[in-house]
Amino acid sequence: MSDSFIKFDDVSHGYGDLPAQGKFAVENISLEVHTGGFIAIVGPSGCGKSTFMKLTTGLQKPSRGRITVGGNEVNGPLSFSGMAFQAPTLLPWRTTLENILLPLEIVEPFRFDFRKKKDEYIQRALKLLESVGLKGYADKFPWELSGGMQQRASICRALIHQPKMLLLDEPFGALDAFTREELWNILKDLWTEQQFNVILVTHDLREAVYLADTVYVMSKSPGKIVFKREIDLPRPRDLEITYTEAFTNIVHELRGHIGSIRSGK
Amino acid sequence: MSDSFIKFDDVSHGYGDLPAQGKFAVENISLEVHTGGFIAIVGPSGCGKSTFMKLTTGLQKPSRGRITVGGNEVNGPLSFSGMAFQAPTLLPWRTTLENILLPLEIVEPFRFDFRKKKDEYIQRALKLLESVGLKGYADKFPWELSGGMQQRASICRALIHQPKMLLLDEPFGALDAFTREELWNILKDLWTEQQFNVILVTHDLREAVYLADTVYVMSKSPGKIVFKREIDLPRPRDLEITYTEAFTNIVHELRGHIGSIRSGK
Amino acid sequence: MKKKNFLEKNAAIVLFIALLVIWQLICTVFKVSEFIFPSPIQIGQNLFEFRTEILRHSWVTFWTTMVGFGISIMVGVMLGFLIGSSKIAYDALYPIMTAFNALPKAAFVPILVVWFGIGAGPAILTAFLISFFPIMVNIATALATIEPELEDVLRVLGASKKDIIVKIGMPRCLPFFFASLKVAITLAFVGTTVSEMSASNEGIGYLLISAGSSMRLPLAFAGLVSIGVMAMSMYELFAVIERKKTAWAHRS
Amino acid sequence: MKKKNFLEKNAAIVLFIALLVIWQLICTVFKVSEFIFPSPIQIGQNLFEFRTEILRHSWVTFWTTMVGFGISIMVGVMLGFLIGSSKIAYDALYPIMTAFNALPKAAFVPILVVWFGIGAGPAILTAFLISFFPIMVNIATALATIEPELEDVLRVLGASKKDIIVKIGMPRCLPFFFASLKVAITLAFVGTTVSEMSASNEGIGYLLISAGSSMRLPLAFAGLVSIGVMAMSMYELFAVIERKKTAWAHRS
Amino acid sequence: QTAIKFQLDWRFEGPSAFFLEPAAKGYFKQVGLDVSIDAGNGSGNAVNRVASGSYDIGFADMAALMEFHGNNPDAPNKPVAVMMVYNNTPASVITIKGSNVKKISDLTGKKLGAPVFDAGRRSFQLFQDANKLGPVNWISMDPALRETMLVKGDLDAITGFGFTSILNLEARGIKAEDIIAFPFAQNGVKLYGNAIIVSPKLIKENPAAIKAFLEAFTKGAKEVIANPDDSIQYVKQKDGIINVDLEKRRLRLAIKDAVVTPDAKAEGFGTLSLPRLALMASQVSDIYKTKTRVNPDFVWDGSFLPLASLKTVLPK
Ligand SMILES: Nc1ncnc2c1ncn2[C@@H]1O[C@H](COP(=O)(O)OP(=O)(O)OP(=O)(O)O)[C@@H](O)[C@H]1O
Ligand SMILES: Nc1ncnc2c1ncn2[C@@H]1O[C@H](COP(=O)(O)OP(=O)(O)OP(=O)(O)O)[C@@H](O)[C@H]1O
Ligand SMILES: Cc1ncc(C[n+]2csc(CCO)c2C)c(N)n1
Ligand SMILES: [Mg+2]
Ligand SMILES: [Mg+2]
Repeated sequence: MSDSFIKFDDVSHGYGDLPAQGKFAVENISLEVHTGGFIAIVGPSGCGKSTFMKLTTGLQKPSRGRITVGGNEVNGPLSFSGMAFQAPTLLPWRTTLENILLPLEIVEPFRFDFRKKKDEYIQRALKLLESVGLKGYADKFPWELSGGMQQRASICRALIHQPKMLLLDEPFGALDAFTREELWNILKDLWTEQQFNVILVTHDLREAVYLADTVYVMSKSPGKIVFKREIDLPRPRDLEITYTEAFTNIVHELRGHIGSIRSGK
Repeated sequence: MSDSFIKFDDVSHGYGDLPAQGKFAVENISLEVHTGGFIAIVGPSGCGKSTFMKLTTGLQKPSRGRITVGGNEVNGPLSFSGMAFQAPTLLPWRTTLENILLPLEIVEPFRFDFRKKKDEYIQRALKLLESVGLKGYADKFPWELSGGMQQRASICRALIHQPKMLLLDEPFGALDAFTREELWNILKDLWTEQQFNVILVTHDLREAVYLADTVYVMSKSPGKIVFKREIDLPRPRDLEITYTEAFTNIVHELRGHIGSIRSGK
Repeated sequence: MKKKNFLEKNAAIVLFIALLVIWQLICTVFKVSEFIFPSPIQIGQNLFEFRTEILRHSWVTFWTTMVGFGISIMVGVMLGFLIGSSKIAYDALYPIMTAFNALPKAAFVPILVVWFGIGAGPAILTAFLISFFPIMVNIATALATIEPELEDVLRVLGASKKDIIVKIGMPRCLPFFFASLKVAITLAFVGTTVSEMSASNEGIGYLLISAGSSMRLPLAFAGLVSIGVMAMSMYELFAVIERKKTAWAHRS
Repeated sequence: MKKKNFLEKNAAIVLFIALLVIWQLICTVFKVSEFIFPSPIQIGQNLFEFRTEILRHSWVTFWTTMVGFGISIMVGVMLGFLIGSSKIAYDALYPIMTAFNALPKAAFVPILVVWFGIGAGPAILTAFLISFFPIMVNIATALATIEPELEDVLRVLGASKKDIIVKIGMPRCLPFFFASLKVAITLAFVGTTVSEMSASNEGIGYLLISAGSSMRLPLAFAGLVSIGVMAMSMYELFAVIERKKTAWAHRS
Repeated sequence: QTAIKFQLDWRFEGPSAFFLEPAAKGYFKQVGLDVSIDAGNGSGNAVNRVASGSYDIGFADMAALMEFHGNNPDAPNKPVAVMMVYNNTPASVITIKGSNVKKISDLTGKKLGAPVFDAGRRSFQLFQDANKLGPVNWISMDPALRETMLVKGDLDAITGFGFTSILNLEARGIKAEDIIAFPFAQNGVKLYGNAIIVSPKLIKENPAAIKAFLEAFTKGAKEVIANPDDSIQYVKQKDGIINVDLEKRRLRLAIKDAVVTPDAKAEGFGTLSLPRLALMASQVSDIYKTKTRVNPDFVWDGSFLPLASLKTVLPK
């Protein structure tokens, strides 16, 4: 497929000097994601999902194998990705608003005219904040926010610069079911509109099936991709779909695979 | 009820100088938990669940009202509680094992003979680690663990000194469904055995209903208790019960209450 | 949060006055002669009597120190960034800088005088040479201990090393930058004074030597008091800026 | 992770030799006379010729410095804890300490001599007085900026203030404690030397003055080299301990 | 054995042989004294340290002692000079050929360098008056810097002790014949130089010790004067880095300029002339602007001098 945006070619990665001992966090990962594709990764805790994200963005260089994104081999951090890390990692010396503006201070072309267009950018950030239910918290510091609020702010930071590739590492983990479903739809709409690439790590199978085109199931450490499921549910989807049988069937199928990983070991 | 272990008496609390402006994070909380009771708190993100936990342990002094725990008014941090915070907050200069031993270095009577019994305590910690699936990670540093692993380590730290009162703030949020259910059972068994008090904050209603005696639903900020549900499912419970109609009914009932909080505003 | 009482608000002044009283009492009760340790009253008399002279010398010392201190902030910050962000610079420069800083700067004053003549030149240079090291060390340490998790937040955006230093390194090390400023300003005053002591016709250093040589210890101490007051004012200035800029770090 | 090449492993030595060569070249090419700035070769010759004397004086300076430095670690840590954990102590002591530290310690040496006679007493005290401040400042800053989130981990267990300092304050401020040690050890050497310069029969300070007053600059510089070497060794010692104890903070 | 703490005025250089030699040869031991000798850093400090009780006996400039008396009239423990050693002050005005000072009268209006505490600078007014000079411009600096700056041409002349500055200039490559020195003593300023001073506490509690000290010192001084080159070994024992040849010259210069001078021969070694002392007291009171005028009677006590031994010290 010449259209593939993200391509993993038999990639293995381990931290520190473990690779030398043949110990990897993720092993023999090969996959391709076409431009604008939305994939989800599920798998047991510690299987290497976050590691996969770090590899994709170039934060970690693979011990073995080759990763290409947008046609170029990944050799260092890319500059067109947005990432919400598993921990909120907001900078404690910046207010929520300032935290969210951060990518615009770094990434071109926003960086170039950041000073000039600052007001416009602030408006954009405030709108984003409002959409995740944080209206009125722009001037609070991160440690004045609750856990879930921090997580939502972190999602805003990942989105603000409209990245070509969006990576979300369990972005809704600290949210209640209703807020979570609301954010699903916000994300879905943004994606439908802008057609960027998304990689979503989640433990919520309904979330994965509802949002993604393809769900990958990873095995226990060392993480390999043991199952790949194309989600052929029609789009546009709305929350009603989660009550359909087709949907629940896929969820159950995935659940079964994850279950068998556990018992298999 | 003279048996009540935890008692909130019209408690309101706000941070900084907000209370002076009449703005509170939690408002007019009154509740009683009998000795050995297991309660769960659910509610939308930012409603004040973590604040409630901090009040119970004495980490925050209520702006208004009175809290008694174990018969005494809470005036400062208690010394018989174990808490797993929402963020794992492991100390980065300690290995996982050392992090888990921390409470034993602080809390009497363990502190008294910590040096002498260190080997015994290490065994205990290792067993605990194994039970949450972290065998072999004792000597890793926290930043060498995945997000979910850190969270599990943090749960071990809350349990190691067998506290009379255990507070768990979304302890299983970063775990996949299977690991999570495994840990439910571990917690349930421990509690059945030792009958300590538990306060569990969670977004997972099944988790709340499966584990707790009573589930409290909090409203959006400022958090008030809007609904209290005694879970009259028979004990001992096992995972089968989650598929019963009685169980799903309670979950749906709670879900409805939370949903109405959102739309109500 | 709670209202401060009088003692809390004026702790420094109360302690200061208490110390003065004790000092005066000791001097009076034990009849300590002024050539051994002058009493606050004697010092006060000299401060008043020679106020114009002391002010004139203080002003010289003050601006000299400020120039040297300014240079030392610039150089200290730059070296700190260099050492804190490059492993090889750390390994190469740090030990040599440490060695250099262990040398008494007083030993270099004569050499500086030969190059720059007597006056402000050597004093500024001495103030600089003596005071950049703490700044460098704290900035380097702060940068070298940045949590990789925070760094990743920027790295994932394709940020350059410089971006990371500006957006994370600098704000994160601000509390320790201020800490080092407090150390550095005291050293800068010491540097200026020491240099003036061995090669100058003005400044508090000159006054110290001049008063010392005619065994007028109370006058010398009056000069020391003036340095102390100047340093304390600078401390208060830093404290004000620090409170504004690093509130986030002092939130407990 | 990757293999270090020769340059990276021996960066300090390579840079050091490079500096020496440049220095020698400048001295040779511009025919700088030895009483203006001696060349490395001249210094080397003196180092060799007077090695026993220099060693003897160095040993005196070394142990004196170590005693003063030891006291300053103890006092600096204690004051740092006090100031860092009590708001009122912070407000009261910090400005006064800053003022005190801006006073040139050389001015106190004559007074110390009155109390302790000349020799090790004033030198130890001067080394202490001059070097405790950076330690105090960094520890106080580290403690005052502990993240409340980490503190809560202990507070929820009913830990005392002391527990929190020992289990969180100390390890967390370790990198900055080591940073301050690096500053303090250089100051301690300066303190000892300055005191020896005006009140001692031995030590590198005495040698500096003695050689300086008879215009033997190469010998004086040989003494300075000895101080530099001692300070560098202490630096390396700290660096080894630091690598072991604060690896967690340098994990990037 | 009585323990005596002795404070020199300066470091272990040639002239300190006067004390180091009798100590090394055990002369103090023989008279029942256990003398420990510490290097000093200026006469002012030596006076202070004896006054404060840190030291029992010291070696210091008479002018510094007088200034202390004048400025601290109420001090309980004012040191007293008991023996004169440098009968003439070694202070000199020094310049080099090539500067624009050829004779004393050229000094008017010129740039002179010296530390503020330099004895020659502080008593320069006497030199001015005696030689009818106009005002000069002073530049202050470290002691060791003045010769360098003179050679560099930043100064027209310096003040300093002859036996220090002349040697320092030679060390900078100035030939002996190119150095021009105007010693105060030969140009109308008859100040006394260094004397042995003792604390009044010692006078009260153990006058015999003072007598014994002076006796042993005199014995040593005689040998130093007779054979200065031999004495330097005792200095070398104390400070291994000294340049022996240089210190030999320094000691000989000190003896010539300050110890074995025509004035000393006239008044006798160790003692002094009371009228000259009174004149000096009045001069010091004037030019040092002391708080009270110096009373020469309190500064000097000649009653401990070993008069018999003294007569044999100076060569005929
Ligand atoms: N910085 C690191 N240094 C060393 N080992 C690491 C590091 N980060 C992760 N690991 C290891 O790599 C493995 C995979 O971790 P990773 O964070 O990718 O898991 P994960 O799938 O994201 O888990 P979770 O769902 O719990 O977040 C784990 O065994 C972990 O211990
Ligand atoms: N340290 C603090 N300073 C100021 N405000 C705070 C602080 N901690 C929490 N808050 C505020 O208190 C409110 C309740 O926060 P809390 O953390 O208790 O929520 P929560 O129910 O735990 O939410 P979540 O489910 O997202 O963790 C929020 O509005 C938050 O902004
Ligand atoms: C051998 C000898 N050389 C110089 C002096 C003069 N002197 C006395 S104090 C001082 C400055 C230091 O404080 C100087 C240069 C001396 N007395 N003895
Ligand atoms: Mg992860
Ligand atoms: Mg919370």
